[in-house]
Amino acid sequence: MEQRMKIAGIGGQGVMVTGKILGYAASDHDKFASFLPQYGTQMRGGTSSCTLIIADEEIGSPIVSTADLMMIFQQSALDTYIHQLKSGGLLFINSNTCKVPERKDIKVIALPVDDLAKEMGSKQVANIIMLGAYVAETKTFTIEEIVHTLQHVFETKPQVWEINEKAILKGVSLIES
Amino acid sequence: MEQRMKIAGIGGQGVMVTGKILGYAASDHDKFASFLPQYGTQMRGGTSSCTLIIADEEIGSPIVSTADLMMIFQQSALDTYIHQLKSGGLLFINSNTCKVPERKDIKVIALPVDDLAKEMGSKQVANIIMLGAYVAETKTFTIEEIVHTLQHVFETKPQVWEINEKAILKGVSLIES
Amino acid sequence: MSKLFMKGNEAIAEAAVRAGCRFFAGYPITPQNEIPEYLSKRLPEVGGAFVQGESELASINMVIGAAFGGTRAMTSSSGPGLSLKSEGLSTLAAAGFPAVVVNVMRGGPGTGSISGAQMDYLQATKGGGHGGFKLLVFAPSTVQEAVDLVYEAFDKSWEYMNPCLILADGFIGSIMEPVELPPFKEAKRQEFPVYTTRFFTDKPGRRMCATMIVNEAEQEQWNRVQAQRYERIAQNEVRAEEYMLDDAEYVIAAYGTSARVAKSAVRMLREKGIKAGLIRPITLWPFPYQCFKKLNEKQVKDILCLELSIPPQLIEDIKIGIEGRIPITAYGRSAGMIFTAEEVTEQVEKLVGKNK
Amino acid sequence: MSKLFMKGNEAIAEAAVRAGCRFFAGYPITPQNEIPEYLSKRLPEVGGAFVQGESELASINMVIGAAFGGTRAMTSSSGPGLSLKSEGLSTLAAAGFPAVVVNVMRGGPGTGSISGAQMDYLQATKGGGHGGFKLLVFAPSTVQEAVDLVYEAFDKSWEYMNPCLILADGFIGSIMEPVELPPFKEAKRQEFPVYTTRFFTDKPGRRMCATMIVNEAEQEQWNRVQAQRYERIAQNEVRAEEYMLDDAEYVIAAYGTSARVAKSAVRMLREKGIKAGLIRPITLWPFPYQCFKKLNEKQVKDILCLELSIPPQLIEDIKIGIEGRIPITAYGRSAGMIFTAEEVTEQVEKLVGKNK
Amino acid sequence: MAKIQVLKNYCKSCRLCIEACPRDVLQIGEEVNENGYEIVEMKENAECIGCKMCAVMCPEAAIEVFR
Amino acid sequence: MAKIQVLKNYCKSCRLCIEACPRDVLQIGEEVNENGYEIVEMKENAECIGCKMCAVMCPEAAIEVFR
Amino acid sequence: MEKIYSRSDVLLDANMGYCPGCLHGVIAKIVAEVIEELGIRDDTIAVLPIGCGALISSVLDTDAIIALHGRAPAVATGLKRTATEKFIFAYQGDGDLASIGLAEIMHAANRGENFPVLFVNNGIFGMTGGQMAPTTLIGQKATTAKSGRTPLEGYPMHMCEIISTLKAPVYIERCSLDSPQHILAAKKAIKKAFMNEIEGKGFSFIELLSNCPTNWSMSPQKSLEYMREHTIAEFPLGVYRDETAKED
Amino acid sequence: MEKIYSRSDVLLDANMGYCPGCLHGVIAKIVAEVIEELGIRDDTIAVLPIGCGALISSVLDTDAIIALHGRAPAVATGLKRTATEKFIFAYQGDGDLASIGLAEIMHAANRGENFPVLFVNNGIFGMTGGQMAPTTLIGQKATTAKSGRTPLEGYPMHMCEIISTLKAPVYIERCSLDSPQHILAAKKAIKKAFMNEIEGKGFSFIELLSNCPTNWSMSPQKSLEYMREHTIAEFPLGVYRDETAKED
Ligand SMILES: Cc1ncc(C[n+]2csc(CCOP(=O)(O)OP(=O)(O)O)c2C)c(N)n1
Ligand SMILES: Cc1ncc(C[n+]2csc(CCOP(=O)(O)OP(=O)(O)O)c2C)c(N)n1
Ligand code: SF4
Ligand code: SF4
Ligand code: SF4
Ligand code: SF4
Ligand code: SF4
Ligand code: SF4
Ligand SMILES: [Mg+2]
Ligand SMILES: [Mg+2]
Repeated sequence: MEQRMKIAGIGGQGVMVTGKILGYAASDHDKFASFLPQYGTQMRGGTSSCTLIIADEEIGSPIVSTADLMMIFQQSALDTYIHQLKSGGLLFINSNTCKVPERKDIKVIALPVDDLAKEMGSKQVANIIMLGAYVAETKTFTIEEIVHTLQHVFETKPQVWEINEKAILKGVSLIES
Repeated sequence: MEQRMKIAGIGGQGVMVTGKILGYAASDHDKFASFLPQYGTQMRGGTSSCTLIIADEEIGSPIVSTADLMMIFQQSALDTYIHQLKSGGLLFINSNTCKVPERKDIKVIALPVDDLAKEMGSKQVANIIMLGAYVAETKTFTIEEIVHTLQHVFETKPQVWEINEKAILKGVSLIES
Repeated sequence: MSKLFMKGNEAIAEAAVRAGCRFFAGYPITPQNEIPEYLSKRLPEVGGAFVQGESELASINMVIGAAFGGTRAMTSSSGPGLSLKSEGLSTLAAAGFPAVVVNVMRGGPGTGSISGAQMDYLQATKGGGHGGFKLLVFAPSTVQEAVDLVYEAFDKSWEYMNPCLILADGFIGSIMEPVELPPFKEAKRQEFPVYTTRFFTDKPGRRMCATMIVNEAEQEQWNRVQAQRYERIAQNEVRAEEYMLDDAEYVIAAYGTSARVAKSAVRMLREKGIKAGLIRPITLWPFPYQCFKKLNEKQVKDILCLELSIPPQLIEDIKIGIEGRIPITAYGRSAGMIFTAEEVTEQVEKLVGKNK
Repeated sequence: MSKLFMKGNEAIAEAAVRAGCRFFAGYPITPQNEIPEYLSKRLPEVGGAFVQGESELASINMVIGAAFGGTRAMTSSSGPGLSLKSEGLSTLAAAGFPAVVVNVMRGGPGTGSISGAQMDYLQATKGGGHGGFKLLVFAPSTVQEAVDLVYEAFDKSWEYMNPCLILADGFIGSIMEPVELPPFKEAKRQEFPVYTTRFFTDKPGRRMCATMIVNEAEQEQWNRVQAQRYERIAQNEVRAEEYMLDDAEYVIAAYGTSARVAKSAVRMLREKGIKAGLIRPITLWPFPYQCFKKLNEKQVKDILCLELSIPPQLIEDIKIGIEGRIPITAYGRSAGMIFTAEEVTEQVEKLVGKNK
Repeated sequence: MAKIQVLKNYCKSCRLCIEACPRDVLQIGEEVNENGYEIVEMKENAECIGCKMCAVMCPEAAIEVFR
Repeated sequence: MAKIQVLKNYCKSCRLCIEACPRDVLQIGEEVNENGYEIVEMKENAECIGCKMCAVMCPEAAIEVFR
Repeated sequence: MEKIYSRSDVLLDANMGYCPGCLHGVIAKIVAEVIEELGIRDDTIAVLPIGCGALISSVLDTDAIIALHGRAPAVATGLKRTATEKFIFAYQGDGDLASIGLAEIMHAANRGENFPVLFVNNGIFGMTGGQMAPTTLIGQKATTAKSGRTPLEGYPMHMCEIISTLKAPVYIERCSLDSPQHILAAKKAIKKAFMNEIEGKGFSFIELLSNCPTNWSMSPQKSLEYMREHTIAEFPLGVYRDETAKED
Repeated sequence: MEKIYSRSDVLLDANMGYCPGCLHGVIAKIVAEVIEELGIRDDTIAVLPIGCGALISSVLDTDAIIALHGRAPAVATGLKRTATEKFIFAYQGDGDLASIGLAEIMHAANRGENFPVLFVNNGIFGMTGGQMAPTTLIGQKATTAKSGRTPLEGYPMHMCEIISTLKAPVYIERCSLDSPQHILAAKKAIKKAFMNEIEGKGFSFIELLSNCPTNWSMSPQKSLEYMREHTIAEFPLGVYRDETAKED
């Protein structure tokens, strides 16, 4: 198994965190993983993106030019990267900010994660909801596994653990329901 | 013609000046020349030596390991360098400070240049007297040529020109007489 | 032992601490800032000292001081900073001091771009300073390898009494990967005998380091001692990874991040039925010439020298290894631009086309 | 025109003035001190400016400033000073600025000995700084040649918009020889178009130099432009002297002062009936590989790489040129110790013995 | 009576002009410029005195003042 | 009564001790050391007071003082 | 209505590269205004630092060269000594000037080079992401001094005071950019410094207390408050030397 | 008779490498005496400069490292921060300290590193043959200022005064070596500076006015007269700071 993915959005949407959590999860569960952040050429602002590769074997190129999977939080990012998603690839989009693209050769999962997050009381967990959906859809990890990793990640911030746990389960439920 | 020579003594004996004057003379009269000063490993004091090569053709190695000719002003320098004089070579020594070496395969010209210089009223022209002897003996330059070059060298010091001219002629006379 | 998911720079820093590094001095420069940042907090925790040097120059000289005192010491920087350290590097080598220096390469020349690149190969392996010295140069291609090589570099630098350079690229520095960290080594200060002007004049007792040598014969003698040291390293420390070379007709030569892209490309090429292989130098000096010398020119049709550098640099050593027996083609990107496996595949396919 | 009997360093300085150099900044270091000393007096006489920089670093950066302003500018130093200038050298090359830099080599590494040597070959020709740039490197072997090459270096640096390095050795710097000085060139300041970040974004008008490039694609594009510049120099500027090669069975490769000793040795060997010859690279970069490529391995039995360096450095380029066809043996002295023609003759005779 | 004009695409919504205005007539508006920043604007019925403090303070040279 | 002793091979004949001596009891002697320098010595019948000024001044640490 | 404050013509139609609320932008603005007022746009060459200050090159419509990190005074020296008719000014951050480039600024000042240096003291390495600068306050946090600077890392360096020990400089002033009043005073100081060069009077040094909202992890507004409360307290504003005044 | 002044045991049986009459030798002598008196010979590491001062290594019987030109304070920092039990002192000439190494000395002083620096101000680059130093007097000749230094090359830099602008140093004094009285005072200052390190008090800076008969082209005696007449006039002797005194 080698899953090459790209995660993108704009600053503040938790793009990097999402990628890192998946990396932690892979690392925790004895998979190979490679996370590479990309910063815009300008120092601040602009799009934010990262690539993440999860694999059972040692990873060759850490560069993702053709992605198996994408997770996109903003239309501008979608516009930039959609052509890099391989035919047959899987696309997660934040439907609050992105339009479903016209490509017919891919599977699109569009979720209004901004709205859902707001409903849950914290704008900031939109990316975690998406993560839940990802796990449920791809089964790269079990729900327990990702929850376990998240627990680690939020070890030092117990005050936000609860809402993040809720968010991940919310994401899972969106797919499983 | 290629004349590879070494000039040596201790600081203050005009070793470098002697070498340079010969270099100027060669340069003035369209010969090739190469002058390389050697300073002791310690910054001040100690022996002072230089090598000078005069040739009709372009000069290869500027390093003199086997000299055709030597001009030595001090015993310590003589001890250091005598073995580098080739068999059949020509050795000028200041007999006030140096003993005639035992080598039989060389020609030695020993001149009491210190005494002669003192007699002329300036300790400092000992090396110039030696220079006169050198020119007379080797005929590398004519007397006129070396005088001409010296005139240039002392252009900015007219006050010492006269005694230097006398010294060179003195040296010449030592050989020619 | 469970793995940690760490950023290359931080993993390098932690590996150094575990290898017994107890002194670090460095000056900020992207893309390696996490190394000093991490160590500014970490070193005091383990009883070590961190100094943000007022410059790269000051930093390497602080390392010289710490090394003289017998402490395992490190500095890190990127391109321009390495240039500023080059007098110090020459001096570390001249003195025969152990120390580890990290270069997380960015775009260049000049101030250049802050993104990852491999523009400092020749500086690292040939003339990264005056005087003809050599550094033992390790080039990791994964975060795990960076950790392992940094860990080992300290021992190697002490074994040979010669500074080691970790030549990483900005991608290795900023990528996060799972790593297994090595155990903590005892970090005892250890005074070593110092090369000295008194070394030759045989007055023992005092430790006296002078790379300023007044006596020419002594300096020459010391140059010979150094040359022998380099011979020894060249004999014992060459390392490379050879990948699918047995039947390879097209061999990619690449190190660091480029080699990873190359590896993916080799796999893709094999899938397409093209017999591709890879030579990945792990030590850049001493260079694995042997890997190239033993390539069979009847089998290997072309070599692709793959580098994040324009103009190519690695190619010089490959030429020395190949001795004109096999054509070499260079393909490079630079300044943070990086080739994809597909792009590399295409380049090899071009060579295949050429050979038809 | 009559010749002057001049010391190498002073002749270099005067040649620069005649080539139109009107700015010099440098920091004292033996064995090149006569260059700044001479120019401190000479430059103001011709309306130029001399600054004793507070360091080598400051000096090269002053030269960068003067060059940007369109003035013919120079700096000089020796070994350790060149290391300190390496970031600046990289930047001069990165910016595409014309300037002349002189290295009068001494013993190394580290502070080393102040006597003449040839320890900085690899620094000069390969990685004398980060970022993979190249300098056009001239290596004079007589004072006259030093004068001629310095004189030309200014023009070449302007022709290619690339800094030139004069790689002299301490012997060339301190030797006195008759020289014919070239005529005075007009020394007009001349603003040249500057590579700029705005260069690519096509906003003309202002002269704007930034070797710090934020846009990766632009930086890569500029790297390509630079690589082409290097190609052009490599094609047009290679120079070497070939001496008695026609029937040579033993070829000495040497530059600078070493080459002069070698020439004497070749003559001595010929007298002994040994067919010796000499290849003397005059440009060290671009290197005259061709001279070595065209040697006939059926005729030439051995190559002696002769250098005032331990370990050998020149040998790397000779290897690239020879491609394994002819054995290469290195013979070096260092730190002010210099081989005599007899010594070199002996070395070649050893090779002859080996081939019997 | 005076007024200011914000050069919209320069504004980075840093609020320093707001703080600098002695008359408190500025506020962050709803409008977003091409760089994604919410542009500063004058409050309605604001009594600008043309003192230029906002313009002097603005790090983006994004304010021009009229009287 | 005091006296000085010159450690002969260290002396470089710089004369600074001579200048430093308040009693003017020192002079350059005839004797030359192994480095070729004429060694400082006490004048005959000199009245050294053991003030150590010469030793303090000597850049070669070539003077020892006795009383 | 009449326009009584307009964006200077010497600014290009481009965004400043700075973070929102960064006072580097204010400097760019007032420097442009001074250049416009003095009518020296076409003669000006800005010698810029490595550091966020380099980004002024994206908006300032003059010739410019970005010097190597810390070496702007050396580059400016080589330039001004040869291109004497040009108007040169150097611009440096506190990492650039007071850390890596301390020798260069001191020596340019000591030689009394005929150009002004604008020294932007924001107490941090901005461009590289918030490491400690020589001017970081005791207790102030930085990525290489995570619990705040302690004396072990040294005390904040006072460049105006240090430069004032040298004889050659003719004009030394420390200004702040935390308020419109201070900005206007800073502009006046910059103009005077620029005039000094034009009149051949010699070296001027203007320290400009600034902020770095991004790496101070503060809103722009908060950063100004921090400046008023802490930065200015540590670095007293005022004229440290004015030899030119004496002549008038 | 009793020996009341003897050559220090901490000096090897070797000649000083200096020219006749060079006051570097006096420093070597008094440093050796102080080390002997404090009983720290086996703990001492001398961090030496590139410059004539390096030659002290041929006579001083302690561990030593010759730093790169200008970098002694950095080397000493790395050493003292790690080998805390050692006694470290740095020794630097005026080219070394005030020219190429100005940033390093300033920052070591600013960090208040716990070692003393002995700064030998002889107004010239001695070792390289007489080029201008930052401390060369106006009018004084040098091989790179053949008609004497002019203000165009800058004014003599006053290092004690400059270092005094920094907060951390605990002890700053300028001494001279032109007479036995001044030498004794200098020795006292050096001893105090060494004690400061031993007692963990921090950074001390001792400037020692010296000569260079060779490159000043003067007899040793004349060089002392020159010092008295010109050097001391430019560089006032005295204690510039003594925080340690306050504590007593
Ligand atoms: C030789 C070198 N060292 C380090 C760097 C990395 N670097 C870039 S900017 C900078 C410091 C910026 O801080 P400052 O000068 O205070 O400017 P600011 O961004 O705060 O305005 C550093 C260390 C570099 N580019 N070159
Ligand atoms: C990097 C470097 N630059 C220059 C030199 C040459 N150099 C050796 S000593 C010296 C200056 C010596 O002057 P100073 O520091 O005043 O000491 P002094 O000899 O006068 O005591 C210089 C420039 C060097 N060795 N290394
Ligand atoms: S000009 Fe003055 S009153 Fe008007 S908005 Fe600006 S600051 Fe406020
Ligand atoms: S100060 Fe300028 S950039 Fe900031 S909010 Fe006001 S107008 Fe916008
Ligand atoms: S001890 Fe005093 S009196 Fe005696 S010789 Fe020395 S200086 Fe003169
Ligand atoms: S001071 Fe010392 S070296 Fe000088 S003359 Fe007197 S004894 Fe000799
Ligand atoms: S990082 Fe700091 S100094 Fe740099 S632009 Fe942003 S706020 Fe300004
Ligand atoms: S050159 Fe000057 S400083 Fe150096 S030893 Fe000689 S007199 Fe002393
Ligand atoms: Mg800053
Ligand atoms: Mg000095």
